Amino acid sequence: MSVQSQDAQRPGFWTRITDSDIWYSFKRSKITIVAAIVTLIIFLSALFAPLIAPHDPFDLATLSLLDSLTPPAWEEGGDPRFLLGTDDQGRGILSTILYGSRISLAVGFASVVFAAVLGISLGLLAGYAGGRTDSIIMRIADIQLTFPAILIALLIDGSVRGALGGIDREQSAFYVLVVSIGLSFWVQYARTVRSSTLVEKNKEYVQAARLIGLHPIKIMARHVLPNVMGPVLVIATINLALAIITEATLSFLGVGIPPTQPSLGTMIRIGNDFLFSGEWWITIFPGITLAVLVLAVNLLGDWLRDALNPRLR
Amino acid sequence: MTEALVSVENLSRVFDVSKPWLNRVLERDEKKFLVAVNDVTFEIRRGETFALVGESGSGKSTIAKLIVGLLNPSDGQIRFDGKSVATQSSASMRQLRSRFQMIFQDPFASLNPRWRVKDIIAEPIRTFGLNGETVRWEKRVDELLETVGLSSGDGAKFPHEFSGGQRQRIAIARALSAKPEFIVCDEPTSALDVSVQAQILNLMRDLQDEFGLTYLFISHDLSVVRHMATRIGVLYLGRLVEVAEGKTLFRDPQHPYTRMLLDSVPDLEMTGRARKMVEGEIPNPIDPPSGCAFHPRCSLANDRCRTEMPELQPYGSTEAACFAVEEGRA
Amino acid sequence: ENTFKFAFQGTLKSLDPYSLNETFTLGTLNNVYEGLTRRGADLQIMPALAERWEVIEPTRWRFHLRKGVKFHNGNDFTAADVVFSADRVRSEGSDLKTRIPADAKFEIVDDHTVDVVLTSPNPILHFEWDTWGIVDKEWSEANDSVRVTSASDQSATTISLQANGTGPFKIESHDAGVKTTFTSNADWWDAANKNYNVDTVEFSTISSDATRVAALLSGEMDMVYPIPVQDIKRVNDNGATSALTGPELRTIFLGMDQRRDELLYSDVKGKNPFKDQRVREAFYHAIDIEAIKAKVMRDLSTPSAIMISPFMFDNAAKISRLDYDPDAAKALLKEAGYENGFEVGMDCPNDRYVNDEAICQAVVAMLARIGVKVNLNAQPKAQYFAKVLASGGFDTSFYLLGWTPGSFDSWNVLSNLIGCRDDAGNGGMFNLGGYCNEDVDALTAQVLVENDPDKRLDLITQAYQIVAGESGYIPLHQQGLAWGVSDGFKVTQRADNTLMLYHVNKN
Amino acid sequence: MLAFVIRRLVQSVVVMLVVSLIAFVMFRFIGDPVDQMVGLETTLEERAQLREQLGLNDPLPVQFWHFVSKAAQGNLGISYQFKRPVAQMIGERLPATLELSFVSAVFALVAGIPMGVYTALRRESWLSKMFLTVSLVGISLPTFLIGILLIFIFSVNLQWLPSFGRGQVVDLGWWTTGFLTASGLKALILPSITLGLFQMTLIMRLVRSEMLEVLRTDYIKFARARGLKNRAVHFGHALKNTMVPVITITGLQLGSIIAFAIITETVFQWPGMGLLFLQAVQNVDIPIMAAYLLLIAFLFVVINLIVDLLYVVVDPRIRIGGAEA
Amino acid sequence: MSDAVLSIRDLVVEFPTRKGVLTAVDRVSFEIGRGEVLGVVGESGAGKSMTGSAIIGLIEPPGHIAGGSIHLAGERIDNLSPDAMRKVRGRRIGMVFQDPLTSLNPLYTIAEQLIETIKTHLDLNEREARDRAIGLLDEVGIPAAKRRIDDYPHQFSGGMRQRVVIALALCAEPELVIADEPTTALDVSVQSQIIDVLKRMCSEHGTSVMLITHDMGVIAEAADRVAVLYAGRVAEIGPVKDVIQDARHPYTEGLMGSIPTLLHDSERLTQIPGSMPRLTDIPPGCAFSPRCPKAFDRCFVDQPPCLKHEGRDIACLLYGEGDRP
Ligand SMILES: Nc1ncnc2c1ncn2[C@@H]1O[C@H](COP(=O)(O)OP(=O)(O)OP(=O)(O)O)[C@@H](O)[C@H]1O
Ligand SMILES: Nc1ncnc2c1ncn2[C@@H]1O[C@H](COP(=O)(O)OP(=O)(O)OP(=O)(O)O)[C@@H](O)[C@H]1O
Ligand SMILES: [Mg+2]
Ligand SMILES: [Mg+2]
Repeated sequence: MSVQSQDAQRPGFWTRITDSDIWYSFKRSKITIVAAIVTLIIFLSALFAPLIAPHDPFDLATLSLLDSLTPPAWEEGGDPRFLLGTDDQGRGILSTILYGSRISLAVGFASVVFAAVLGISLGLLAGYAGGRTDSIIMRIADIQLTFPAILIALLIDGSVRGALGGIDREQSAFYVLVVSIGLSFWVQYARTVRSSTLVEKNKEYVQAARLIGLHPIKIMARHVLPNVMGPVLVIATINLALAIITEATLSFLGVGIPPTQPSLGTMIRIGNDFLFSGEWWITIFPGITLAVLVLAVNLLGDWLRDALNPRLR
Repeated sequence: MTEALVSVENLSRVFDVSKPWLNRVLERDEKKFLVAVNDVTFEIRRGETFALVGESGSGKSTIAKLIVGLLNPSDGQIRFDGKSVATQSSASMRQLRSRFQMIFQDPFASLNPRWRVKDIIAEPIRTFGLNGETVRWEKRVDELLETVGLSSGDGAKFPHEFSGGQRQRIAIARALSAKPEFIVCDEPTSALDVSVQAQILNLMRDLQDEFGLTYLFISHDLSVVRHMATRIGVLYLGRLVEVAEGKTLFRDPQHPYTRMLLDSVPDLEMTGRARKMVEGEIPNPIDPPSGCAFHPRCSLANDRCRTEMPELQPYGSTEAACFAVEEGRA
Repeated sequence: ENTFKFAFQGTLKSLDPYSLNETFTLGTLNNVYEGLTRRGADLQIMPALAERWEVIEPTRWRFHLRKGVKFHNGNDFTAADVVFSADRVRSEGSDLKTRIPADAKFEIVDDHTVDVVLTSPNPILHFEWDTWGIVDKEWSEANDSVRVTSASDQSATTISLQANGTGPFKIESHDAGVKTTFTSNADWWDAANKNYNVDTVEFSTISSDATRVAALLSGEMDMVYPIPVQDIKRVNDNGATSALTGPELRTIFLGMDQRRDELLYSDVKGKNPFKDQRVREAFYHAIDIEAIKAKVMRDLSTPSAIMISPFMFDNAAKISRLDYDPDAAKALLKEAGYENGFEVGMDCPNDRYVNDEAICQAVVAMLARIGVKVNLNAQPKAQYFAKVLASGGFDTSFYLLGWTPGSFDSWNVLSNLIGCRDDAGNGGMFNLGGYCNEDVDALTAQVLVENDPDKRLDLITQAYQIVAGESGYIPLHQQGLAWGVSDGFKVTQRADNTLMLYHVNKN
Repeated sequence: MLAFVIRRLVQSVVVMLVVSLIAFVMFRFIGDPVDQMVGLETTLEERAQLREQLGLNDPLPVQFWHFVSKAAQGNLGISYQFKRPVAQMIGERLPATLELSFVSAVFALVAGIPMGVYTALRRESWLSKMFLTVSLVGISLPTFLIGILLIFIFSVNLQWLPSFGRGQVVDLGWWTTGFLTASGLKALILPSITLGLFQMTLIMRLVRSEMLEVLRTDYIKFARARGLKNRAVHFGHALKNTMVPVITITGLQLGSIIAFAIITETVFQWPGMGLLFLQAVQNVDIPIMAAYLLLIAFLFVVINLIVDLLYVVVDPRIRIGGAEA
Repeated sequence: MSDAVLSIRDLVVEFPTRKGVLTAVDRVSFEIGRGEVLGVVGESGAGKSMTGSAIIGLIEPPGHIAGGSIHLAGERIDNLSPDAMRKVRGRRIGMVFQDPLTSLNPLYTIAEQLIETIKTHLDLNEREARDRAIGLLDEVGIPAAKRRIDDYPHQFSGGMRQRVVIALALCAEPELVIADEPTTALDVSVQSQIIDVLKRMCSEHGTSVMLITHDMGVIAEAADRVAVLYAGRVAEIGPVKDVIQDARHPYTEGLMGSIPTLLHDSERLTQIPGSMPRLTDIPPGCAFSPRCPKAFDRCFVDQPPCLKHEGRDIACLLYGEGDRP
């Protein structure tokens, strides 16, 4: 049963987008456009970091301790090889920012996806099944809420290290972060999806689907799910920003990405040690990048929230 | 025209609206039940339009959902073409399901906004996999679209690109796609403008003639009901208070509630009857009045009405559940 | 009324002087509880509550106690207190049991004389005696504090919350983990030679480096320690503060698992590359200690060729480091059959030693240059020690560790770090990599009982030379001390990183 | 009403049991407390003995049962590091955290609500746009960075405000407060701004969007159509209705303020529970960790309860209709 | 003109949208005499509510009055300052909205809402305002008004709430009440009660009514004259009986035919093909032309003016060049 699309006489995908209200409200908001461009730039440069970064800061063999703590190129003592200076291990700040945003974004995306998948499934199930299933899931959510992200991460990180002591830290840190951040976010998705599901499931199109005897899982997946995704998208965007910040915060508490392959947060943490000693560039540049990235994503989320909310139009 | 396609026997549906257990214990509350449909019996004959009227909350939609199986009855039976729906195996239930369909009230909520119209219309065909039609469903969708007065190219659009009337046409096309014999229409036009309502009502009649459909037509608008129905049942607080041929009901209403309804309807052409002021509002269905539920609003009520529950009794072709009628006080 | 406020990164956990064998706790409580001996500014052993002592037989030491000493509560200090304390130190729950041999007997000769009878000669018996302060028998008994507040205690004893010593400072109030206030003890026995002028001392814990430095710079604190080496300049440039730096006794070194037949964390299977001396030497050659000193330690370190500070070992100059020579390192690796290098996991604490994680990272990068891929696992000390110590089953292949011999003597190093051990940790308990050389062990045994200082030094030197010759360990450096002090105060820095409050003077 | 409170309480007990169970299972893996409790030179036998004495070798359910049964009697055990009753330590640290959280929450509310109202009422004004954008910056910087920057500016460079600690506190016997001394109050400023900034932004945005929605409701339109003064419409009708959802979310946020205090307390060396907890994690001080988690769960539950009760006070539909939350 | 309570001339309401300017109300003119009930009918989106909103000056931005004038008792009100307009609302023009469920603020008692409104417009003290409120509730038929006045809206049934809304609209004895679909959300049996109350109240107080609805039955019963709107424009205005029994404009004619009645049987309803155009793409010429069975060439080009014809205003080219009303 393949669903062919016969889009011949239909406006193409692109025209549909440019024709939509969202696009219109996007075009009208200058600050959103700027935010989108900034996000895009950071995304792309993170994605293509290996191509554009002056050197690979993760390749330890190329680092020289003697290059460390070089100020930005325009400062006295700067080195043209390192535009934004180097950190305490001789990594170029610029290259490290490029590679580091990659990690920050990866953690952000992965944890948001993890949280969203978990939260959406549970929320759908709770909302659609109702009754006991619903109350059990929602109670679990309540309990989850009493464990804020930081606590979860501290505990999970500690347990993982304790339990799997030997495993490769650089590998495990990523998953630990994703799981801990994801675990602390899913409730939001579950609650939102559940409440939209409660609304949607009483809508007549769902009844029409039930009427023809469609399996509940199919109804949830095909009918309800697409219609509850709007708010999810908004939460996801804002969570992405939050996840990136949380990662940074956890790095600050020492449970983040290890400094051999630093994320933006780890860079800031490392740089913190050098703030008073005058090597400000180690913290400031990643800090600015982080703030700009998060700000841009937040602005996008903000706009998306308003754009998708018909009542605010 | 006497063969019953759908027959509903002593149908009841109770909703548990009690507070949680702990509250009941502490507040010394009893379990509370809402009897949305109470011991309703009627039959719908093949090819006719049976209408249910009643005010909001009288149980019209609940009956509709019970009949199509979206809700399970608390008590009573529904027979479709002689077969009891409750006792069907899942395979024959599937068979049965394809024979009835439903059109909903809100044309904005009844179509999945994320699906293309053709997919919406085709869903029943594909689900039921009707006699090899799965393959040719696209052609069938085009046919259906044209049947309901849209153009075949509309299939590729999304519901939001249509007006309310057009959407209701799409919903009708979806209902027709599985070639049902029986369609339950729950207030299909109450969300539409009059000029569009006329189009839909006309369309439904045409389709009935063309495909020999049987309708259960639900509305609170008496004039629409009068226009569409062969026979009419009047509901009050979950009970059927009067069942009559369409014309008879309007010409010679028996039950005081029916009369009150007729009185209260503002009509283009003022009726000759002097309008009586209607009293009160529909009571809370959780604890309905004792005896005849209508007695608090009824000018003819006496002590018997307050204690005993009247049953439907035939009066000519009409059936009514009223002691006043029974006792000739009306 | 002079008040001195200082902050340290760690906390003063218990006031019971025997609860925890940890430098800061012991050092700080030393201001309150004094031992029979004490150490001066240069760490030399000096008389304290014992005026003098003599070895009257090889196994009998006699201690002549100081007269007229009073505890803070006014009780007299007598021989009974010493014996009580010696028993208490060795009792169940004490963390300082190693201070006195378990079979040593304390005998009261008179009120102010105590004999210690040993089962075998021990030239370094009193080396760590400054760290177990004498507690008041009477007071302890009256206050239900005879038993040591042990780690497993389920209720607090008075002595863990209040203090009653003989020292120059009394504890006025103690809010564990936050703030402790000391006041000067006017009745101190050594008041005549008193060399300090502060009356009140407030100690706070500030664990965040940046906040600690900020507190000094903003004048909220008169002294903070440690300060990150990179902030020394800032502290000096500030105008009202300056950094007090000096060598510390702790030696930082790298260790390698030479015991297992296959490394736990490596891509080399079936054999253990670290059993091959060439590999160990290659690692040694790969490390540019001067770069670490200059960049990571900001010159506040002393590269070291041995596992002990030259302070405590007079022949230090006789042993020198292998050169930094990456080419030689590569050649050695090739010779050993690892032309393309190999992969190994490294364990490293990240909150224990000065810039520990940065050192490890630098090492990782340096090894990368000779083709060895090191997977760094840097963790907080809690997890780190749980993993690499005996209790964790020596779960490491390559690690960074720091060591200060508590007795300030080489035997401690030889037995703890260099002595052979079995899998359960019997023997060289902190010899995490299980380096083992029978000859060295034999020398160590001799060192323990040799009373002649010159012979003893020679034995120690031989042992160190063997270890260095085999590259059994890769010593890195002695880390430096960095304290931040307000210009309003003068403090004396001791190489064991201990602040003695009777060395504090307000200008 | 009573039923509601009882149900809440039962739920709370369940929540706390589950929280402590989860926490307990995790502690198993967090590290070996014994290593932190003794000096490096302690022998293996002694360590093993200690472990036995602490009951760390008991099966998990047994340990858990011990903990729960003791906790139920108010005995949270003894801190491994400090050798002091945990209940007492927490009792000493609680005021610091609660005062900090309280001031932050007040700051977040007092600044957030008016800004939210303003931005909702004057959607197009440049000041609103500035509030919105600038507040985003507040949630785009990690808390610790904000804290450090504040210290850098106000303590180190300007030397206006203290960089750490609570300043002079007054001991009232059962509570130590920083509210009564100038230095205590000064010490509160930077940490509470650091902690409250994030919440302030959230509250402002929440108030704004709720307010915008409420302003579109029929009853607001009807209130205008009745000729009520703008002030009455905005503050009497719209704001009050806005408060219903705002209370819920703010309540939840208050809970996370307390949790987030960990970071702020670390940066400012604020002698509260968060700092205690972080040190406990570093030192595998299980009794403190367990007690802290329980306390957080308890606070969350209490806050939830208060929020629900507030809801009842604010919303007559719940109060009088007998409807259930 | 002088005796007209409300007189609207060429009213234009525009919404700038991204697809161009949407003219929601296009040159609508009508008058309401003292004590008269003018019914306004039309399909959804025809501009009925917008006309009402324009009169009380509550069009939501970016919508605005783009032309024409509104006079209330001879005084021009469409260009009043916001504050002056606020004083007109409620005081001189009352408003009743469609949904009684959402028209009342759920957080305030009926008394609070009534008294607030009364005190805003009349110079009464609390006591007097309360008495007046109780009187009003009595008048609109709330049993035991004295007792129920302190109840919250959710404690009333739909019909009762709509009575309260009417009481609120009549608080200050306005000259004109605009009732925007006051019965649509109610049950048939209650609907007639509400119409009855509205009619009674207005005739007793001599208030004029603009009754917006799409239910011709209600118009037939309650209105004196009826204005039929189509796509923002007036199609036909005339006395109710005439328009119903003898519609002139083809749209009105179709409309009347499409309504099923209780009396006559009809096999088929007259149906107007198609549906009302979106206001963003109204065809040139007569807006009804694409659906009109009688349309001729000019209809597709020239927009018909609204002209007086036998006591009615009709905007249709079929009715030639009458006098401009
Ligand atoms: N799932 C449910 N739970 C509890 N009560 C219900 C449920 N569904 C319907 N009811 C109640 O049953 C009664 C009948 O409802 P139903 O929807 O059948 O009325 P209706 O006649 O269709 O009204 P309307 O004209 O408003 O559609 C109402 O009082 C309603 O509140
Ligand atoms: N905020 C808005 N922005 C843009 N267009 C609007 C807005 N509000 C109303 N409109 C348009 O104005 C036109 C008139 O709307 P109005 O509400 O007056 O219709 P109505 O006749 O009252 O319809 P209904 O019977 O549905 O209440 C509609 O076509 C609508 O699309
Ligand atoms: Mg219904
Ligand atoms: Mg309207």
